[in-house]
Amino acid sequence: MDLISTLVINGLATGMLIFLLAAGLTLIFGLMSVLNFAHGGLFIWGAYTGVWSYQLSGSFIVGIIVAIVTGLLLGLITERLIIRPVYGNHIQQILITLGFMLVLQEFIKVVFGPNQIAVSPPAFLQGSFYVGDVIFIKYRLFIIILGLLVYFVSMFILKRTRIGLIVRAGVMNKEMVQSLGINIRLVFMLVFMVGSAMAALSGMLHAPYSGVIYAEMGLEFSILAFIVVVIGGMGSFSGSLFAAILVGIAQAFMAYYVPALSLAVNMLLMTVVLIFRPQGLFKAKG
Amino acid sequence: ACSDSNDTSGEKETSSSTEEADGSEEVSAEPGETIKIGVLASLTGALESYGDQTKKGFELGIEYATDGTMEVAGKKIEYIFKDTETDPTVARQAAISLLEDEEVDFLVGSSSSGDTLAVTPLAEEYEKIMVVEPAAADSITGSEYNDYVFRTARNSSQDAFAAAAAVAGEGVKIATLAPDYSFGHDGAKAFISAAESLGAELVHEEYADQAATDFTANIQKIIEAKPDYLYVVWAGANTPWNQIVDMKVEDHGIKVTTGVADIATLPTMTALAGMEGFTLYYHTLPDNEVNDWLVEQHKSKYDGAVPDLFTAGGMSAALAIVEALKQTDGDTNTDTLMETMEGMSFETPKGTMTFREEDHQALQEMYSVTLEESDEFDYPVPVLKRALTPEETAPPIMNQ
Amino acid sequence: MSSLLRLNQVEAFIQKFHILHDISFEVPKGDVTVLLGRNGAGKTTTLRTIMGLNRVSKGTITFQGEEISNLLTHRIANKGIGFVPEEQGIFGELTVGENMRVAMKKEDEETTKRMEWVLDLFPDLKKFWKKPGGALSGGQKQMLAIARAYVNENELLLIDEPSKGLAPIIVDKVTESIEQMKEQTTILLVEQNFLMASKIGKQFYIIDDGKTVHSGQMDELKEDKVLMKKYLGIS
Amino acid sequence: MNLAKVEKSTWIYLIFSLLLVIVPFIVTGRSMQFIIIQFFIFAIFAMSYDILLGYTGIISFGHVMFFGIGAYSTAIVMNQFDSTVLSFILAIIIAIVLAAIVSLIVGVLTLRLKSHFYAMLTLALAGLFLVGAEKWRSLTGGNDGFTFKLPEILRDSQNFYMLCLLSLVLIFFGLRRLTKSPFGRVLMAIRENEKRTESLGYKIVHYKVIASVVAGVVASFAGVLYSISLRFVNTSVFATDMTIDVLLMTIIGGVGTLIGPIIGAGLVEFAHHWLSSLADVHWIFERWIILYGIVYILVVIFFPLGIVGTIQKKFFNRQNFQKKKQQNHRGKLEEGRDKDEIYRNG
Amino acid sequence: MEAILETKDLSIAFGGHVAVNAVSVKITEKKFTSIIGPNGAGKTTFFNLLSGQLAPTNGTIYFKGRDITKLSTTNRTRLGIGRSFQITNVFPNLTVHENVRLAVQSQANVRYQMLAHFNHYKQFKEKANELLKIVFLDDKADSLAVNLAHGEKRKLEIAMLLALETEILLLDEPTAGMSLEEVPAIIDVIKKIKDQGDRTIVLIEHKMDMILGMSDEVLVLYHGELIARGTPEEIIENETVQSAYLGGEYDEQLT
Ligand SMILES: Nc1ncnc2c1ncn2[C@@H]1O[C@H](COP(=O)(O)OP(=O)(O)OP(=O)(O)O)[C@@H](O)[C@H]1O
Ligand SMILES: Nc1ncnc2c1ncn2[C@@H]1O[C@H](COP(=O)(O)OP(=O)(O)OP(=O)(O)O)[C@@H](O)[C@H]1O
Ligand SMILES: [Mg+2]
Ligand SMILES: [Mg+2]
Repeated sequence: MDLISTLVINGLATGMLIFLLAAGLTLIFGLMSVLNFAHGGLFIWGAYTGVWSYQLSGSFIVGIIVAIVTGLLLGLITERLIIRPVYGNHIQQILITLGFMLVLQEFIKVVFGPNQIAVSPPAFLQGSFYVGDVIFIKYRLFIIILGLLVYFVSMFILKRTRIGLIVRAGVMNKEMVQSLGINIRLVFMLVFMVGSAMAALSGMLHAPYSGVIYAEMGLEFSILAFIVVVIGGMGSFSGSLFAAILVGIAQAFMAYYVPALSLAVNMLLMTVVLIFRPQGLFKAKG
Repeated sequence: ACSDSNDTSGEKETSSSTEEADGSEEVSAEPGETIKIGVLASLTGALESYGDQTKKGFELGIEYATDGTMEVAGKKIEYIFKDTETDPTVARQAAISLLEDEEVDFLVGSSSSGDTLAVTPLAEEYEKIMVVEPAAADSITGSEYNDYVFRTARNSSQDAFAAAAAVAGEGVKIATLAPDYSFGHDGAKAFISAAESLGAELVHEEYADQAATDFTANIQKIIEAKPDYLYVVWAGANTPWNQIVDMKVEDHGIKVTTGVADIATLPTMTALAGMEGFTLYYHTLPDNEVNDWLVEQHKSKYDGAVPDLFTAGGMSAALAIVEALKQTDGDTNTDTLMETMEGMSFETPKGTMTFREEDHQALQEMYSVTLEESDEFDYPVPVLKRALTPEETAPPIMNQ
Repeated sequence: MSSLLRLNQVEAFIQKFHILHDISFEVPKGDVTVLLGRNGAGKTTTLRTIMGLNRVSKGTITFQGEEISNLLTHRIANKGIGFVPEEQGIFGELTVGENMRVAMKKEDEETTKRMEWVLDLFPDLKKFWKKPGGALSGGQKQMLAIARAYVNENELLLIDEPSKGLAPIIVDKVTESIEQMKEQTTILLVEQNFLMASKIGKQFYIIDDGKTVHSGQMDELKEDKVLMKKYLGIS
Repeated sequence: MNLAKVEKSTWIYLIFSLLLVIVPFIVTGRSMQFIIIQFFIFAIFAMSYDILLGYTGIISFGHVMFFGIGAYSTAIVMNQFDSTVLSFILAIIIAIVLAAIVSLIVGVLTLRLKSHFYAMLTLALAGLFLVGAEKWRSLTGGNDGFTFKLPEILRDSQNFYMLCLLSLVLIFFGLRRLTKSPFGRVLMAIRENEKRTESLGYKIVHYKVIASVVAGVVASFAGVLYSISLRFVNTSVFATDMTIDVLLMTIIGGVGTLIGPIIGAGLVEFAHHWLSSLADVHWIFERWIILYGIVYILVVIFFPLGIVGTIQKKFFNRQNFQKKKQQNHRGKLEEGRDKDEIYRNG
Repeated sequence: MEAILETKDLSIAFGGHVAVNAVSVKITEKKFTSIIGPNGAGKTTFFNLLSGQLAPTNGTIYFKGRDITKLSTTNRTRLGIGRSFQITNVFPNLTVHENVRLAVQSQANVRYQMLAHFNHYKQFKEKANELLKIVFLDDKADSLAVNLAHGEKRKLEIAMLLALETEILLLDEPTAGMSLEEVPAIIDVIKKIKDQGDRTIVLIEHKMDMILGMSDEVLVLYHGELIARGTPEEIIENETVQSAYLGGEYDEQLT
């Protein structure tokens, strides 16, 4: 029982971490249907600038804020220069965002050097404690809480405000939305910036979790995020959350019970889901 | 060994330089008077920092070995660095270009085992000596061995022997945790056999996804197996250290041990302070003239930075080559060189190394250490417990 | 009556292709003005150009005395111009209700009232309120497109072939609704259904080959068999 | 065969092929030859990808699995048997048969999925192959890989160059014919509008599966040549990076043009080589990858349809535009509606 | 007279909404049948069921006495059921000519031919040109379909349908959005096919004059149910039709 709870809790934390990463992509890829391979680049920039200011100022909060600001700014630049000319064209999106990804990744090394940087959680989030026989790692609990927070805030914005509708409508038919008097360009830009900020934030949160950051981590993790968005059903926040947790927990359990397959968990999970439910978990057929 | 005849002589004489890639600062003297060395390393990409260390170490090594003259036996030494980008295709292309266009006499490299394996057959084909540094895969001097390959780098088995020497003993229960790919498997397997030969008992063998972010299951299993020592083979990012500490492995009476790699990884091991392990190199550990020179020169040349793991390696490769040339009196005939180098001993920052005759693996010193917090840095540093002699960590011969 | 919208020698390209050559007309406030012309004449392009969905390369478009040529589409729309496009522009994955919500600029009482009125006009929409727009029948989509333009208070409505695909009874309803609308809203209509157009239109312009070639009062056109034959193929 | 009936472009391509035959006699440096050989191999790989992406409209993120199958089949066969020409031929046969079987199964299993989902599923399947290669260490040597020996005749760089060139030319003409056949036209119809193609009476799944088998087999053959060129194989032949590379080559050259991917492969191969060699020129170019990334961005901005695609369109348009103008002063058409018209006035 | 197409209790429901409700109808061979009904009555859905785009929740479809309920769209087309679409549905980035040629080709036995050049099949090319002439699109043969005006796309649809040479033509509002000038021309095309007398035509239209002028029989769908069938004259007199569909008095429309 303790074993199960330990696995579940840690799997949940991993899931939340993946969700944080996928959340930005749910907006950008799931909602706006932009295949943004530079997402990983935003992730590492968030991580590096965040960690840099965290280590400089000694305050984790400052790190988080800086990461978010970096995300917003980079999102703005990315949207205006890179994405805007290629909305609606996946092929061009792949090429241009991959190019930009290379630039972002390599630029990290120019600014912060090529070495990996070690990061540890702030003092108040360090360590772990027992409840009964189940071990709780503080930083992971923090991640779980933050993940839920992000989830609820995003859900609120999407469901309770018109923004969500407008974005979805804008993806389907941009001209029509404009004809209805909506500045879709601005809306898209804002959404993109928020998505980027989420990527940057997750980069920052990821850093103390894995203990180190390095320039190449971006692409690796963004592929995982793509997987989660697709399993969840494109554009569905709840789907992404569910899928991320599923992946996290499946990883934990697979690693324990079928270690031989643990390398392939994500892939297997996605294969099974897509073969039996081609539209993803949280998406009505259509 | 295989004796694969080659057919490149015809091409060689017609070889014209189609591209000028001259990375060395040296101006070559008259042809024939120059000895060229081609160095392959990951100068960009994920292993960039390794490549950078090799490069610096190699440069310093040549300087040291020639007393700054850049000449050996009256011949000028010229070296050319090429980037492999940690991509076997690029590595091979770069190697061909070095061998053909630059007509190098030696190859050195490279930062990844995959790149190195893509290149070693070329050494054989062109009948040139290749000094492998710092790739560690056992197969390079094992199943994929050829006569032209000499390795100054340690191989995974040596690591394992060092680790085993540090912790294993009669009746000691051990467990391993390693990433689930060649490097991890090589390392864990070698450790287990080394430890078992010292009388230890293996209670658990665990492999984790190298990209995993959650090691709960793996650590949980290890805790359940109740070993005395947990030997962790790890390289690259996504380190399990934090979680090992967070899950209070030590509270279960399990001592963690591992190899301490380059300086950049030390901060990730903060939580492991107090741990016993081993290392290949840390600038304060080896106590010899060469290392003193290296540390001093490196500091003055690079803003006070100290040399790192592969700096010493790169230097050793350079020292090996120059030493061989000294012994042949500048003769670059491959057979002569090979004969000379087999069994050759030479001084390096890590003490005396010897190329074993059978598989051309350099036997070398390793260091048994304790990670201790230091006042100087905000990360723990390895403190020497005992230098392990080359014989102690000699790996089995695997190329038969 | 003053003219609400005026096009003055407008030319437009679609990419390299010169589609509109010389479009000039005026839409007086409070009337229904009809654009007629054969397939491919440029009627749709004209409406799209007014909406800013096509660039004006020469000439001017003025709305309420203010030049609007080449403003961004949403700016134009916010000046009080509503648009029912030829291809309907339904958001297929949004429900009928959501389609309406995207369209609503305000949520005040006025809008609510209009909404009720629209739903009375097209009860089908109310019935399928939660259905995705893409699953509607062709005619229902057309109704939705019109309804979307009706819920906002607009000075001017551009409607491209509203009767297309509608059952006769609905065509009557739409005709009627336009008659009602024109109290507050001026309408520029493109319509192939001459019967309908002639019922509600006050004046007309004929577009042929990207030019306005004729204009006049609808009543006169109905009598002018020669003109009808020449440009509209009606005999 | 009636020579008069042969298209003009065919002659042009043939002349280019002949020019390439002469190259190794001029460029004798083996390292340059090696680069050109890589270019040929990736050109073949990229063409196979174009059949999927450009002609059938399928984005696959796992095309590398067939490349890897070819590479590993060859390496394993050459390692287990004598290094003779016979085992080389055996390797090719095994590579092709395996790729055909795998692509058939994968196709049947996955091709009913919609674009993004299909793309991600293929990514997953390729990932499984990667894991498989990693895990089956006794055969593959895992991530480190292994080297193998070649028959005498293939070891000669010149011979191998000719082999690759010949393969490229034959495959190019073969695929070109395929795309211009009635079958190929149906593929394009599927790309444009799947549902409609179905209602014209075509069984689209059959077409897609056949297309993916053809693409798989050709990719596998490229993999064969690749591992021969390296005399070494490791798990990188299954890595996503490789799919991304081939994707970029195809897109840069221009999808749906077949010659585009060849040019794209050449461009990527040489730009990469040239830019990375800049690092030796000046330290500022140590970060040449940034320039490399910028090249991609510039390509999209200046050649939105890829190099060949964009040039073709410009050329085609001008010709048609003038022709049309005479007949019809409205002279329009021929141009796809701009996908993104809103940003025109910005 | 033979019934070429027959449905028995054909129904389909989307969620709770029954779009076609137990429709049993026989469509007579080589006759002209029209379907009318208010928007959302289920006409297009009924076509979708016949052509296989949708699977019925209930009921059976017979083609020449054979049960085809389970057949795919492709197979039905091959058997001889062709349809046009209410929303234009062409291959946007192929030329107009290529659009039609593809339809012609699907009828020949070279579907999987990979080795021969498509230009090798001259007959397809010519046939396509011929069909484009019929619908007055020959001057746009080399344009990309995406660039056609709405009415022109409709014509292209018809040309593609004719190319299929199916025994039954299901036409879903073929003249919607066509200009007054051109509607008669399309009607002429349809009439011509009708007069050749070897095809069965089923037409959905809201233009009553067209229906009245051409149909042998008219079916009326209302809320998914078949509420009336008969000759045009009978239908026009039908009171339900009057009130539910035509709306008040029906006056002679211009066209
Ligand atoms: N993207 C485009 N590129 C080139 N030509 C185009 C494009 N879009 C439309 N056209 C052409 O512009 C002309 C005018 O088209 P428009 O849609 O305005 O006609 P219309 O009068 O609305 O016709 P309809 O009654 O058929 O809707 C047509 O001849 C059409 O072929
Ligand atoms: N895929 C679908 N999912 C849900 N409901 C649908 C779907 N397709 C059609 N419907 C519903 O079924 C009913 C019948 O639609 P259908 O398209 O058959 O009408 P129609 O008679 O062709 O009308 P119109 O004359 O307007 O084209 C409509 O209420 C429509 O909303
Ligand atoms: Mg129009
Ligand atoms: Mg309908």
